[in-house]
Amino acid sequence: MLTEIRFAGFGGQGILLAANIVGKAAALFQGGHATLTQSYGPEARGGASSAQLLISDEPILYPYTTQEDILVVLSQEAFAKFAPGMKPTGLLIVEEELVRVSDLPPTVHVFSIPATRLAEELGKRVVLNVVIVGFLAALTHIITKEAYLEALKASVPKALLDLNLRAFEKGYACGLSARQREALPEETAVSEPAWSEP
Amino acid sequence: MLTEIRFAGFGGQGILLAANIVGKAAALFQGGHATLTQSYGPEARGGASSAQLLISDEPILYPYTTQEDILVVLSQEAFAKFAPGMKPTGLLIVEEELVRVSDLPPTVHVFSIPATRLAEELGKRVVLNVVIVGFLAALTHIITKEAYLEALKASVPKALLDLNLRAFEKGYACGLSARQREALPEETAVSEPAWSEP
Amino acid sequence: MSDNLMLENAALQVEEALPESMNPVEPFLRSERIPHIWCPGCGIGTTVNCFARAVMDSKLDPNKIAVVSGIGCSGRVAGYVNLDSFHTTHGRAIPFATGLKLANPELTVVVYSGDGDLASIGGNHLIHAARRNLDIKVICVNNLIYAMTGGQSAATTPESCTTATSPYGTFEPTLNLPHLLEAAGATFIARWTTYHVMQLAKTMKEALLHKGFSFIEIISPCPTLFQRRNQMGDGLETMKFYKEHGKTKHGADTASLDMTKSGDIIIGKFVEKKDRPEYIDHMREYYTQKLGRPFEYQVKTC
Amino acid sequence: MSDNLMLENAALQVEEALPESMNPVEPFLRSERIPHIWCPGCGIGTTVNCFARAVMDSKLDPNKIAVVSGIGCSGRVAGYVNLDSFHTTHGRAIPFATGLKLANPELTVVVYSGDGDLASIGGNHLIHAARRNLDIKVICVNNLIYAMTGGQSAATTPESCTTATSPYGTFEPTLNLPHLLEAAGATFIARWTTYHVMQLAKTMKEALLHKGFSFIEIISPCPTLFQRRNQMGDGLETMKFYKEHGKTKHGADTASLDMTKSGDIIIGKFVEKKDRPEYIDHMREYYTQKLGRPFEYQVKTC
Amino acid sequence: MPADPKAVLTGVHFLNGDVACCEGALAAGARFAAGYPITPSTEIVERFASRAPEVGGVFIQMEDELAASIALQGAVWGGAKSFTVTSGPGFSLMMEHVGYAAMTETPCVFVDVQRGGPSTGLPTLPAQGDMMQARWGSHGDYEVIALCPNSPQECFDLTIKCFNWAEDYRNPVVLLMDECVGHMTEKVVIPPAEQIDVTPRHLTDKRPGDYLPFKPCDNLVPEMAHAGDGYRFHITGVTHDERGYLAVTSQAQDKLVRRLCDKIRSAADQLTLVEEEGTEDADVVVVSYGITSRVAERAIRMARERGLKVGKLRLITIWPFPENRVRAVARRVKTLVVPELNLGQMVYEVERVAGGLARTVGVTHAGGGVHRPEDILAAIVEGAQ
Amino acid sequence: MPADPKAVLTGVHFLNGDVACCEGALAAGARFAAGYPITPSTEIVERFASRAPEVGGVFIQMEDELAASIALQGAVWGGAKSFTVTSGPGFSLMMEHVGYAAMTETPCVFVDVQRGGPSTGLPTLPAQGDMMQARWGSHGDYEVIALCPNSPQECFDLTIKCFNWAEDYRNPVVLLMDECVGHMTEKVVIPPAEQIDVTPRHLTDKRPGDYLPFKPCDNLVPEMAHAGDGYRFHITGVTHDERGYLAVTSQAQDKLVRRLCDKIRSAADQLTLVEEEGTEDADVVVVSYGITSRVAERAIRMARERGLKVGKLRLITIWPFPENRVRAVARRVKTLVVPELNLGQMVYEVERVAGGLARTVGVTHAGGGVHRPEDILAAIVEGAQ
Amino acid sequence: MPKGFVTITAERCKGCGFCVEFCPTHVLALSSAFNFKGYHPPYVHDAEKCSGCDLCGMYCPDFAIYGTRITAAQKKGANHAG
Amino acid sequence: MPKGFVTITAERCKGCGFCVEFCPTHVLALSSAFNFKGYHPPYVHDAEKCSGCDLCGMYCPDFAIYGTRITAAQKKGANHAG
Ligand SMILES: Cc1ncc(C[n+]2csc(CCOP(=O)(O)OP(=O)(O)O)c2C)c(N)n1
Ligand SMILES: Cc1ncc(C[n+]2csc(CCOP(=O)(O)OP(=O)(O)O)c2C)c(N)n1
Ligand code: SF4
Ligand code: SF4
Ligand code: SF4
Ligand code: SF4
Ligand code: SF4
Ligand code: SF4
Ligand SMILES: [Mg+2]
Ligand SMILES: [Mg+2]
Repeated sequence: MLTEIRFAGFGGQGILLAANIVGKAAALFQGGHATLTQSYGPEARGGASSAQLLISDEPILYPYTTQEDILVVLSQEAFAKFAPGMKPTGLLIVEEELVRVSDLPPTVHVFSIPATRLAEELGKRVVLNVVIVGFLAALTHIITKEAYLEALKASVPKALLDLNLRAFEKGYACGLSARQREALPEETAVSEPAWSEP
Repeated sequence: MLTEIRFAGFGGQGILLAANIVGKAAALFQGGHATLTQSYGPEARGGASSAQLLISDEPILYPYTTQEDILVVLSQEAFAKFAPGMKPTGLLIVEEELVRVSDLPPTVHVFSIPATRLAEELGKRVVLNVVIVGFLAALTHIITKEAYLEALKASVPKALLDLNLRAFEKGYACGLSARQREALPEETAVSEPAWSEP
Repeated sequence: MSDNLMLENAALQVEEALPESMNPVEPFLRSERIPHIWCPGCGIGTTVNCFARAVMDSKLDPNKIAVVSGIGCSGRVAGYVNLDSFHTTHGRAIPFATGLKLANPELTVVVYSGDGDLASIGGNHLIHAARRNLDIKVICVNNLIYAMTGGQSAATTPESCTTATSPYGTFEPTLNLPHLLEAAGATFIARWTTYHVMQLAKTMKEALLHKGFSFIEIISPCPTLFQRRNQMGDGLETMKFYKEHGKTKHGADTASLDMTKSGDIIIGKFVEKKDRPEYIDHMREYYTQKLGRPFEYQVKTC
Repeated sequence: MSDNLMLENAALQVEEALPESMNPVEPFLRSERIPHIWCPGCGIGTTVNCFARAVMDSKLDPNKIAVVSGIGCSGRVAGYVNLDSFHTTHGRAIPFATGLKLANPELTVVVYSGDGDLASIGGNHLIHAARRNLDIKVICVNNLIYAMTGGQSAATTPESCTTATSPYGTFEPTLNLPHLLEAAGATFIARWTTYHVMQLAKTMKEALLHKGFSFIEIISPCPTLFQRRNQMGDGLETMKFYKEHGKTKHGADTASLDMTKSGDIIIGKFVEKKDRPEYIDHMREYYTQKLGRPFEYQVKTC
Repeated sequence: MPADPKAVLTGVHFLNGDVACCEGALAAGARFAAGYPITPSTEIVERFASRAPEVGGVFIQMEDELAASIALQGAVWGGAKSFTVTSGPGFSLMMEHVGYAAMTETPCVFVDVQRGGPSTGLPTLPAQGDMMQARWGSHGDYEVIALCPNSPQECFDLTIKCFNWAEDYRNPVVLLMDECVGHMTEKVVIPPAEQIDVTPRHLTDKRPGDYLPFKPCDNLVPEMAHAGDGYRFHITGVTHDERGYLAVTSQAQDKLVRRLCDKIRSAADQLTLVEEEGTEDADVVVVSYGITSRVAERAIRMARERGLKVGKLRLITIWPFPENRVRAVARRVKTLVVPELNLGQMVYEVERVAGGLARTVGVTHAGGGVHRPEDILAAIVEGAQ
Repeated sequence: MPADPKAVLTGVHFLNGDVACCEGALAAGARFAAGYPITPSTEIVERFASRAPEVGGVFIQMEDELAASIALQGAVWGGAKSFTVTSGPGFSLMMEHVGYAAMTETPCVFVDVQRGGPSTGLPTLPAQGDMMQARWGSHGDYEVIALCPNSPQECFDLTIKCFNWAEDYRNPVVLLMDECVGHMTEKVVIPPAEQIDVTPRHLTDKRPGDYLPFKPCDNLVPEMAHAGDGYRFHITGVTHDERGYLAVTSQAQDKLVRRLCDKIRSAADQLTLVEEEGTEDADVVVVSYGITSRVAERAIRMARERGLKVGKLRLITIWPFPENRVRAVARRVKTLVVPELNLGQMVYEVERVAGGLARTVGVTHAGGGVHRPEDILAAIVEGAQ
Repeated sequence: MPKGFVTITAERCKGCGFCVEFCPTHVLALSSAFNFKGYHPPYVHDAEKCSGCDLCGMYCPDFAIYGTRITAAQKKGANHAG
Repeated sequence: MPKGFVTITAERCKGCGFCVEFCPTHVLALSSAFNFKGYHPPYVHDAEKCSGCDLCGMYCPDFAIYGTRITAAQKKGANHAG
């Protein structure tokens, strides 16, 4: 089964690293396949930034998303650009303070998190992306938490691992409670593991 | 009728200008066609230099000589390289002090002139090429003397015209006396006008 | 979300009260293209403010000013200024400007680009244009890095800096641009930082009015790719660093202007020569003399 | 023909009597390619004599010396010297040499080329290699012209000279190479003329032994395309001119070295610095420090 | 528009192709050339350096070909008609700027006098090895117009065509000469100025606010404006919209780059110059261009003397490739013989377009001279069977 | 020869194509890279800059692409395996030196990560617009080998192939990536060093007096020597004889340049890498390469779901063009569909080789994204009729 | 009555803080709120002190702020309006 | 007996005259004859004065001449032969 995920926001929010951690978790630590592509905005720096991640139990051909199962947006621009294209029953994760959600089909599951502020509270705004990853991890079951943690370890410099782990856990905790709050049904498209370990 | 002429020697002998004067005489002042191509030696400067001139009463296609009717050589190298390829009944003009003629079919008409020394006597070694042109003019009737003189005027800077005219006449005089000496038959390939004024 | 913003922002009310006020830089911008792509705390926008003021102060007709950029973050300036403007190829702004100026000497031709663009790939054109002393004004935003491509080291990167292509730190010697330019023959050479906005604007104005090849180096922060990677803080911290370490020495020996990672930055106007003739002027005179009649300049044919 | 030559030439008999004698330059030549293409009175061959002597005097192993040329009359040197030799593309001898040296630092890498090749089209590489202070020795035969292509004006052509592309005379300012090179960072800079053969050979030897980017400019006659067109006589007259107008000033301020058509030519060794580290040395040290273990240089893999 | 008489050297001359090309440029209105010396092209700018000051024009010798090939474009936007000249190695260095001219729709002329390659090759000897480079040498999709003269007279005539078409299509145009033609001296007739048709720049008459530098007219070609005329326009080599502003999306790319290609592709028939003769009832047609067409003509005559039915199709326009003309001929004949001074370049195009309708036989030559007519003849004889 | 374990990052990784390419180069023995930054290729040398010092290698960032593309060749003659990486605009600047490498038979690798063009185009977005440039971008006649990966894993694998073939043929080899593959991150399996086959340089074992640097062996490829090894050889980009000495005649040109082309042309079949599937009984075969091959594969599956007989021919080797494989397929099918991220490049080759045996239909895309599989599907459906 | 006033286009601002830091009279402060792009723009903290010198405008890399001197006429107008 | 001797390869010579002009002891003169290439090579005009200093060799752009010092041993040999 193929799961399509997009992370989008602006430069400096660590969009790519977030997607990379999720992809790595899927491809290396859960034995599946993952294809991650970046789309830079018009400009290499500072502009819009977006990453598309496909995860599947079989080799992936077409490298881009067509209709996202999961959309993570960290800017209003990104919301406006990408929300219309996502799956109507998909999962939408937004940065609470930066994105105002509107005009969505009611079937979309929306979760928001003040990731930037939480990251700032942790002392480093830059870890907002890892907060988001933790949040995503708690909200979906496609990848095990262990795989995420392995991927995180393999992705960040040693000196910053501790901070990143705390960011992940912070997001994860928010995710769990949000999940409870919203009573996300177990049977949504995104709630089952996409494949099992071979 | 097509007449094939080659001028060859080494850089600095003014090979190209000599050929240009003859070509210009034919194409502009005698109403025919002329195609002049240079073949540089391996190097642009100082090395071998050779110019091929085709003159004809109709448009010229193939731009190079295949078997020269007239060969003018000003260096031993040029002689060695080009003499074997000329027409066996053609006319060969050599710089007397620089070229030693050998191994030629007896049908070739050979004329030699100490052009360099004559030019040095005139005060400028560089006009050796015009001495040669004068020599050639006297030895052949393909182009009128008037056409040569017009071409010469159109080719050299005003300030040097006088010197060049003297060089031409010097060569021409040598040519006339050589012609008499050798009794060049009127009926050789090169002795008739290749075409007449339209 | 930013609901409280309106309340906090008293200025907006003022704007409503006095609608005739306008940002003085606005007429020089292609406003429809703002916000621009530059990062928070990037110095390039600041230099554009100075340039706009310099153009105003110079009293030159903006219709007769052309801006030519190469490629890079700094090279995007051409795209934002509301003047005839050319975004050329990487490194080739100066020869493009050379053709432009020679076709129409009435134009004031300004080359606005980055250090990598002008002094690495474009280095040959830089020295030869300086040699010719053609009347082109080169504004070089030196952020000590190749920014647009993601922060690779440049010929201008000081020693021991970490960049994308020098993960162990740079060990290559750093190019001293004013020194090179003086040796090449530029007749107007200055350096400021983005902190020194008033001085920069004044120098830019002088360069606009100088006749001959002019070169202004502006040391500028690239917080995203240079300062942060080198633990030098953000744009603001860099500006404070410039404030503290910028030492004005007009006429300083250009050989003394080497840049280091954390040392002083010597700034000022170093060279302003009137003795070398400008290229086109000289050409006109020369041909007039050689032709024995006035050389009628008629390159612009259509 | 030249029958009387044998008689006049007493030396040939001597050669027969003492067959072991040999032209000292011969082992450094690809003799089968001589006579070379250079014109009568061209200075390039003279510089090769000096180079051969310098190599001998340096005691370097000729098997470990590589000569890299660009394109031009001067660029033909690579084709005549009996060393590993590379005739590259126009203007790119220095970056080729950079790769060669970096692959095998044991090599003494000499770049031998013309002024147009090194300082016009190759100008960018010249300044950046000088900046790096990579241990390459650049010998620039400056005949003040693009010779190979038929005598067009060059950045080095003095004012008021007639060339194929400046039929009215040059009006562009002339590049002062030693000055530019000093600003760019070269650590050994000298200039001689082809008349100054002993000095040149000595300086070449010193450059071969200097560690760092070295630049020797040799003012050389191009009678065919420069001197004759400018009524300056042939090669010999030019050599006499050099003899008279060459003024030795070791350590002269490089800013004072401008070339003019008929003025004095200041010659000598102007710069010899030991304080800037050589590129590869510096790299080794730097990596050794950063890696925390000796950096084992292993670029040459096969 | 007639040519400016001041710059036209009306009369009958004995000129080589390089010089004739320069005279053509002057007649066409070129008043700016940026050059860098390289054999066998340099005579063109040497001539220009001498002639330009007489007519108020400027020649600048740049520091390298990169500079020359962009300075020329700066001059265009400053209001000049301008060109540069080079040969293979220099043309390789100019490739980035051929693409820039195509992308920014800068009307300008590149002259490449071909010599033997690859690399430094045979600097003083002829070849036709840059034919495909002229079409494909820069990265990305674009189209050029390229013409191939076979005599000094045509060097004059076609140079004028190049300048005119550059204006008509706002596109770089390449004059693909070869050393043989460039260094060949023949009679050249230069007509009076009023008989020379010069295309003026298609300058907009819109007011500044209304002008969009990349908004195409009906023929897909936008109008021009010059710096200093008050339009305050923007030009970029990045993908852009009609205003000239960067638009880095695949939609903008599709719109822009397709138009750039289509404006030339859709005009292919108007741009096609060929000489066709004796193809109606031919068994074999020799497709050739440049100097090779003159050698081929001799071979054709030799073949006809032997009674063979041989036609000639000489391509004067090389790019856009005269597909329709070649295909039409291919339908009628057994064999197309394609002699060229390279190891097979345009023969690929001929083969493609022939699409199996006729056999295609290349007659290759590595360069350094021209074919022996006998070699072409042999291919004709073979092809007639 | 097995790879040097010191430089091989054996294991399973999540890497993008750029990084995988760098790891491939290191595994293949590259210890020298000369680069100049350009999106989307720079990550390759950024990685190399970080990894090289660990294995005694050197990365140098040159002042421009001209310098990078020749420094790399200096390094080869100094004894290194070396490469450079770039994208369209930089590749255009490197063209002169691609020709120099071909002429001097310098074994080296050029990586071009394609982005939208022409000119600066779409710096961050994919295209396949440099396909023909890779073949024809330098002046004169020469041949290159060019490979086109479609995944990070292949970026690793094919980079090694590039280095190996560079040595086997003493020829420049181009890895034609595209932005999509370069910036695509996937699982990459790097085998143990001893399982990686690395071709050592074919150094001569002749003694100095006997060695001729351009005397071909039976496969038309000469042996190498390095500067400093006592051979005192000479290398030039001018036409030369077997000693490497200039020989500026059309005979020498014919001998040399024909051999340069023939050594690659005659090895075309050995150099052909393709993936062919389902072509035996197909009505339509989709011929594609690079990232487009993955999109095409999806379209093929969609077509098969509709019951159409569709085969795939994926070109991994682009140059020399796999003529025989394409022609063999053309003989069997109605239509060849050629989707590419350009406005028609390789489709010309396919059309030529098909020679009327099958219809050839291009599916163009100006770049900046990949095709919608539906567009390829439409061409398949159309082609099956 | 201040000698000048400052105009802020908050949505252009990227929160660099240059204007706040280099305003000679400390008129400005960074807001704690985010604008649409997620940056903290400045707000006028002490309007009275503004001289309208436009140094903030010279510094602002985002063309998001500028100072205007209040002319006598304007003062009158403003008084009038107020 | 001179201290040195000079060797001329006449066919390499292009007659530039450098050797003649710059021989410190004026050993050489240009021949009036041409060599094969048409140049006037030098000949030894005053062999006794030759010091074998090889300055002529240093100057000769055509590698057509060089000077050799006569060592004591050679002198003996030469004497012997003579
Ligand atoms: C021929 C070519 N090579 C490389 C690039 C990639 N490139 C774009 S911008 C840039 C460097 C910009 O550095 P700089 O000029 O310092 O400007 P900055 O971004 O730092 O302001 C490079 C290498 C290109 N566009 N074209
Ligand atoms: C890319 C390129 N451009 C131009 C040329 C033509 N060219 C060959 S040599 C040369 C100039 C040589 O001048 P210089 O380096 O001063 O050497 P000289 O002949 O004067 O010794 C030029 C322009 C070339 N070979 N390649
Ligand atoms: S990357 Fe650096 S130079 Fe570029 S816009 Fe950002 S801060 Fe400015
Ligand atoms: S042209 Fe000039 S530089 Fe070249 S060989 Fe002749 S004299 Fe020497
Ligand atoms: S200077 Fe401009 S961008 Fe920076 S905080 Fe102030 S208003 Fe915002
Ligand atoms: S105009 Fe001057 S005083 Fe007022 S806020 Fe701006 S910098 Fe401060
Ligand atoms: S220096 Fe050499 S070339 Fe010149 S005259 Fe003497 S021997 Fe002949
Ligand atoms: S060796 Fe010395 S003394 Fe003898 S001829 Fe030569 S220069 Fe004169
Ligand atoms: Mg920069
Ligand atoms: Mg020179």
